[in-house]
Amino acid sequence: MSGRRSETGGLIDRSRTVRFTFDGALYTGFAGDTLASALLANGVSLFGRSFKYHRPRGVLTAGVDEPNALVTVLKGGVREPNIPATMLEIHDGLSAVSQNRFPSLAFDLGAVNQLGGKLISAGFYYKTFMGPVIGPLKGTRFWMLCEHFIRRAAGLGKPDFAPDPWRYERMNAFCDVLVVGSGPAGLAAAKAAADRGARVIVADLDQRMGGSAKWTDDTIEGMSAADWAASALKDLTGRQNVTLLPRTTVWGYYDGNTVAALERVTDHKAVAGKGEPRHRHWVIRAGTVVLATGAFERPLVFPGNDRPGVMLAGAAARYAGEFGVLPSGRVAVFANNDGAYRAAAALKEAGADIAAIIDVRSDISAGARALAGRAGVEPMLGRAVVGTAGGKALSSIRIQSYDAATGAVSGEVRTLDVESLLVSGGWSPAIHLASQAGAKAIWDDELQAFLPPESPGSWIGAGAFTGTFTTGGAVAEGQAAGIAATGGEVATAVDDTAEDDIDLRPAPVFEIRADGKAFVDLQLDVTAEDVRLAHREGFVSVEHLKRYTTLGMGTDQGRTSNVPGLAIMAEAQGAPIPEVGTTRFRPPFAPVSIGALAAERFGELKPERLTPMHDWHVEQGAVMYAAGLWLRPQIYGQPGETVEQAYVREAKAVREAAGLVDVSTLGKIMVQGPDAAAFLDRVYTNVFSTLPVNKARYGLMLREDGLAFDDGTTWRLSETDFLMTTTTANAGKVMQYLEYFLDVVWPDLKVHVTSVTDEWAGAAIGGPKARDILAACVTGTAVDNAALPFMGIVHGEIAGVPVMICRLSFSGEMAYEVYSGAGHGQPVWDALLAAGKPLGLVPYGLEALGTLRIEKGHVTGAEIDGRTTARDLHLDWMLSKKKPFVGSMMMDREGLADEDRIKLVGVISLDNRPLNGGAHIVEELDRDNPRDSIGHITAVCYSPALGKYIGLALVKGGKKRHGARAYTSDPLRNRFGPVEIVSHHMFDPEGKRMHG
Amino acid sequence: MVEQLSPLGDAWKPGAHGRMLGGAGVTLVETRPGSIVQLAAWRGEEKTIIDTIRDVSGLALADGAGAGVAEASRAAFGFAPGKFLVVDQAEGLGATYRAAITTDHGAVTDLSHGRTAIRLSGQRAEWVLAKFFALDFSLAAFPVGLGVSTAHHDVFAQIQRTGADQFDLYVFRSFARAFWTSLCHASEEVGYEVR
Amino acid sequence: MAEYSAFALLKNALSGNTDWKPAWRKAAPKPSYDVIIVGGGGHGLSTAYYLAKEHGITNVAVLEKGYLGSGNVGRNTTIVRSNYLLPDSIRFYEHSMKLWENLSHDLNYNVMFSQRGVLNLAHTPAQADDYIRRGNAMRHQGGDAEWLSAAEIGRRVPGLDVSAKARFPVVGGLLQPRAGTARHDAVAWGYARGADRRGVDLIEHCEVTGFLREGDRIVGVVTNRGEIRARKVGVAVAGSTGRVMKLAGIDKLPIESHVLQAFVSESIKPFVDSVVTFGAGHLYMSQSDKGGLVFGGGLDEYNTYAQRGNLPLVEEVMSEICAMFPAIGRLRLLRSWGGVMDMSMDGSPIITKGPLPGMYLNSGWCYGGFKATPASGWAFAWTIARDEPHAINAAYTLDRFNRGVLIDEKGQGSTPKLH
Amino acid sequence: MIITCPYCGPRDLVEFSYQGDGNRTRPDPASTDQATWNDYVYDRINTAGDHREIWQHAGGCRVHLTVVRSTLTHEIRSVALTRDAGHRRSGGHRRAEAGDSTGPVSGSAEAQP
Repeated sequence: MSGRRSETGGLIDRSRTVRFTFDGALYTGFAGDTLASALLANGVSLFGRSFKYHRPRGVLTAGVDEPNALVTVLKGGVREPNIPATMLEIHDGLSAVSQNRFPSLAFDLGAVNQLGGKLISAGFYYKTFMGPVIGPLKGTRFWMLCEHFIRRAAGLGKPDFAPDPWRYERMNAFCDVLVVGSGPAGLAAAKAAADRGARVIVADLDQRMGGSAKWTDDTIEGMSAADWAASALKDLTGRQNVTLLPRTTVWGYYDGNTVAALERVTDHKAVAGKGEPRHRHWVIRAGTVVLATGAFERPLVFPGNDRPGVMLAGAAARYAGEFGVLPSGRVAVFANNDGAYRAAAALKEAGADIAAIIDVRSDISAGARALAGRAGVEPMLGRAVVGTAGGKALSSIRIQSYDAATGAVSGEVRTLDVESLLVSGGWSPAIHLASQAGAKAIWDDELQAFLPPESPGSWIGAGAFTGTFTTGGAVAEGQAAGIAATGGEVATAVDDTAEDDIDLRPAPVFEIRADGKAFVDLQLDVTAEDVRLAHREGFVSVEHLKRYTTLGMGTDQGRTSNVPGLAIMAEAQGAPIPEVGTTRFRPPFAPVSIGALAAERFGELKPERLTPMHDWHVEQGAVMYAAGLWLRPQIYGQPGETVEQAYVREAKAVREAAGLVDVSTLGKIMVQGPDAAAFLDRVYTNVFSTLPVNKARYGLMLREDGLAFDDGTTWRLSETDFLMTTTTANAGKVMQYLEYFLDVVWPDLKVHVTSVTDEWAGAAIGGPKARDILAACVTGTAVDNAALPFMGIVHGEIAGVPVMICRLSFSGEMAYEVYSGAGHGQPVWDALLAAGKPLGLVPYGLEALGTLRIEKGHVTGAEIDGRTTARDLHLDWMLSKKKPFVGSMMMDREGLADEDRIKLVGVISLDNRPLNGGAHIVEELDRDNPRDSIGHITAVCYSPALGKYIGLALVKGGKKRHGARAYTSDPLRNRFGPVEIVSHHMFDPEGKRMHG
Repeated sequence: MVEQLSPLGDAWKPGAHGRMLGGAGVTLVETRPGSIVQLAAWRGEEKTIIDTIRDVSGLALADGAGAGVAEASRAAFGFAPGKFLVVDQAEGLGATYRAAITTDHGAVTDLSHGRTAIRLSGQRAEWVLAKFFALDFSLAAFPVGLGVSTAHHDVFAQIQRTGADQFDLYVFRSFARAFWTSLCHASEEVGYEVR
Repeated sequence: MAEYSAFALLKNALSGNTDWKPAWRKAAPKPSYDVIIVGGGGHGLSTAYYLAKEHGITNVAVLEKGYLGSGNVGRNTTIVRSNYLLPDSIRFYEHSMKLWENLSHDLNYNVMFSQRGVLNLAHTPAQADDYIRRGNAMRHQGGDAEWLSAAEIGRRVPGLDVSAKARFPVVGGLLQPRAGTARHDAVAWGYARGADRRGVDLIEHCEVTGFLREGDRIVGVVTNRGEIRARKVGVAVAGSTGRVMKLAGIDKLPIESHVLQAFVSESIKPFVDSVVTFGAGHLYMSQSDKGGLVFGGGLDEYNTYAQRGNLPLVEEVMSEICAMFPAIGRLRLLRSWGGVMDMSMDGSPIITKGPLPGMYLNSGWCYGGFKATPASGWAFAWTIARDEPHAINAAYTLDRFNRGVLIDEKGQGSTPKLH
Repeated sequence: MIITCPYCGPRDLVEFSYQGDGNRTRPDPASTDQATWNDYVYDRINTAGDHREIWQHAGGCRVHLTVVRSTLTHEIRSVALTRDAGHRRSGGHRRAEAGDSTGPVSGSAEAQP
């Protein structure tokens, strides 16, 4: 249909003219128009091209069910494809373009596909493109060549790669009653629930609330429906306990009455307010959901039913009533039900030229006859439209006699010149949300529609959703739903007799079979013949039908095509419709912007975790490294240094003087209570109950399945208080592990665990000068060997700040971990640096930390990778034989005890070239056909202490290979070279330096 | 005592920001209490801890989930079975409680450095918080004094309502800057003032 | 039944497409078979196909409680790859890859296998080393793998955020060029047609409600369409493994059923060519020939047999995809759905004789089932036909858990939700 | 999905962490019966129907909950604090003096994933 603006009427604001462009041409509309209504009012009929055959298409609907009129919006310098023109509100400066056409909408080269129509019927892809079995295009290569072109032809709108400039937000909401839909049923339900004091949210996907009350000519409670809706909305707006959400599509119904909705906050504005999100993703937890989602009108399937100018009758009535847009030229109506007669009468009274009503039925109700009279035509009964003509717009239709019992068309073909054809094939309740909630639809033979089942209590239906298609019935049902949703008793049954004596049961006619392409799914160009072909080839169940033909898989999700498609399949099978099956609807009800679901995490997926000394690291020019969520210094590079030069300098300084590293990220857990020591004995492989107060011990944990889990030191601060440290990466997992055992397995233990990772700043100072530096700045305690032996703990002050110092070493040097309150971390760090400056203290980062530990053969997550055992890592000495511990019974199973497993070794580069993590180890090098890997390298560095490139590796047989020569084999980086396999203790194996 | 450094760094930008339509919708303040202490009772000793909180901090907590009291310079609330958070503008509360609660009754954990306290107040405070947490912040569901434990993705938070339009949030210090930045971002829509 | 070809298409088009025959017969159950396969999904159908093709066993019935291919073969994100770490996995999935490469010819059915490459993004040097270890492992077993720099990735996948300012910057990526996607339904239909052409009975709407036993031995099944006897009964029911095996008296297995959600966007013109996975979370995405972006993430992380997921996982997946592709925020999610995964305790499958005499079990696919379809059926057919595993599935035993001979690709241990 | 924590009240799924099958019995820590350990670590009944399982209110009070939930519909039948729910566990490490005392106690929080 194209159209023209009526003189008066509609809910648009005729005082505000809006200027916008479509395909570059400037148009005007009124505030409150959609792109569809505004373009129709401008006489535009051609909106887009279809998916497969590139046929010209107009507007079929006035809402979210639109299959044809999809456009790309250009806004903010980016493209947003596939927006239904029927849902797009115009604003000044809006720029939209049509899709899937080249070079232009009016002249589209892709239309050549129409010539191959029968060749590219349903399923044709599966039967061809296999190509030759030999030669360069064998295997799947020929298909891939074809696919390259097919992909470019397929697809609807064209996207771009520019980052999305918008912001999106999420909102959590709670209510007693969520009403979905604000038509007569929804508003009545909201009022009833709100009257009873409930917290109510009403959501509607349209810009204006009121649903069909906005355009129907019915009366409610003595008022015009539109006036009734306006007054109900005014009333609800003023209530504290009611939230109205227009432009909000409820799209997901999840478990526990958790409902997801998308609010289009600023799409309709030329400029968004500061901080206003484009879309708001609402997550609503509702006590009860009232589903008043209405129904979708179905088109009829007949040859040429896709021509621009063919529109749903209800949509035409809506354009007239809500937007003041009338179909232009002569108008024909083609229907199988009485509802279309109301549209015809209303349009006629609004000024449209109704030329004919064609009805497949041979007899109609008195009410329909009266309506036809109001429309000024004598209905043509027992007739059907069997074809249409026109290029890019409808010019005429062909009509023949039709026998509704047999489906046969016969007799003389009569041609009628019309510009608009309004069709109605009955109504399908919008049961999508109930279906998402698990409801199984029930076929109703009277209404020829799938209806929702009885309310399960969590949701209650009202109005057209339940198949109650009269306005009066909807209001009554809405009121009842509102009362029931708030726990009230509903006494009266709903009166669902039609206001004007019309018969709401459509004839069971879905398709007029005649010559020519008759479309079922207009968006994806699925024809009635395609459905029959699927039947012929055995794809008869509803899911096979959909998947084989793509019926209903488009952006409109088959709202106008699912039931006609099922009906045609049912007819082909000779089975009733419900035997073909019903579709289970899944979220979302309508397409949802992906950014809205990311919401506040769009642009910042995860928060950064910062140590107390973070700003200092950055000021010093440290390169920061993302370690999980933490940011940690990788190196403190000096001008002109490479990464290797920097870490070698730092590591060397540690071995020769002293270094300072931020270890605040280590997981720290307070384990407190009279049973704390006993608890640690159970979760650690080694014994902690014997640990004296003010001493620390290195501990190892296994998983329940006996593989290595995590390691760290635990400090005994008092008889009942332990401070456990974990690796940075496993802090959260270890915490959960401890909590699980305490809460689930041993709830009788008196132990509390608390994360104190963030309570303490940690600075580890190590190196030959470390003790001197400490002595120079610590007060309140001695730090000599007697006062602070290896694994000892003392308390003192640095820079006036209380500190706790434990002498332990990851670097292999004499080293101390200095803990202070996190808010005091920086002054302590500063004081240590100041005290160390004369002695050569340098800060060092993760690379140097790694270098020092590799030299010492200490393991981290690269080795404790979830597949290694304590024995694989030579941590057998930590496995107590005196007590059971978590994993103790599982760690020695045959596969885990196998001597041939990959085990920890050291490797030394023999060609003085760097090693690489992830390289494999082989006994015999074959660069061209790498094979027979015996292990891989887990960590590498240049060792300043050894003057060599070294690494740690996991190699089959482990120790048995010490002293053997092997090769690194790294075909991915094309790096190969000789190595010697050695003990993982590569530097100071006796540990003299740290004990010194 | 040496003053604690704020974890917010230059993310703390005092002044008015965002869409100010007739005043700030919310106000954001880092309250920097001197003491944040966790008290955890052994089972059956919850009353003892509640009594101790009354004796030490002068705050009388009801015996119920999340029950709490907030005064100008101190507050306390339950946040998990047998567990309480006690907050005071004064420093040194941890030591006081350690002296008052023996290992027969429970455990005392000082979190004065480990948690950052953020106060969000104003007419739109509920609206802004609802963007982050799947909690019903309406006064009826979340009365003054009540405390809860909740989380926004990776950020764990304890929240106490300390006034009709005022909430105190306790988040892990290492996340404080990122969370503060998110709070500011989310507050732009209603206009916000940082103090 | 006629061969499919371009010529056949043309011929049929000229006759109005009225001569096409059903892709497979609607068979009714016979009283007995040599082999019954319970489960008419991808694995069950391919097992039947290879029993007939490779072992000449054609007196076979495939029993499906719904329509053919109604399970995970039609619910996955269509990714085919063999980029595994551990030798047992590489051996098996490489075998599968080789079958994929000639599958359309083999089946005379275009399964649209498209070797557009699978690219795993790495976001830290440590993760890069980990991925390179995996790529090298593949190369040492004859597979294909390449390492791409961030700059190369930027050129290959425009739209991907490879900038240094990304929250989790891309430092490189592991590419398997031979990996890609296939049309999932076509795989089920192609195997169904292929098996049917070789005489296998495909019996839809036939639900197994019990097993026939003689002593310990399984000798057939009870169905809603009557009792059917068989010398051998293979079970390949993925997420329903627990339910079906309970009917045979096997109350416990090293398997949990979990739901995995999948997503597709509206159809758009070409946006991404390769399959891309995100390393700072759990996300994989490709674009279908029809133009929809097809993507998924992790599990919902609770036991379920319901093919429905929940909202937190949806939000997580969308957040991650936006972190990868900053342009994607304004594109729109069209559909989501769920499939029930048979999550095993080490994340690797089970293809074995037993656990009862006369019975064979194919399970534990986690979410690697689709790419495994050819090799799974191939190896299961071998195991059923010869009563012993082939080398490619020799490691996929049931007793490996108790023996500690685990195939734990992710190193997560006996926590199925993490595999 | 909404789980009603006995302490915190109804909370969204997003706050909870699934901790698996709640039907399993952890063997006595001193047990050396490999078969029972294997069963505990690897075997699952994987119920299709009402399933007893453990959840941690990880984004809340950190307590573990024993939840009975249908794996067919996700409807939740019951929720109890695990430590009060008589969860199956070994008697090996039980403290005699603790007897059957019940009452709310729990862990605390570590927010890192």
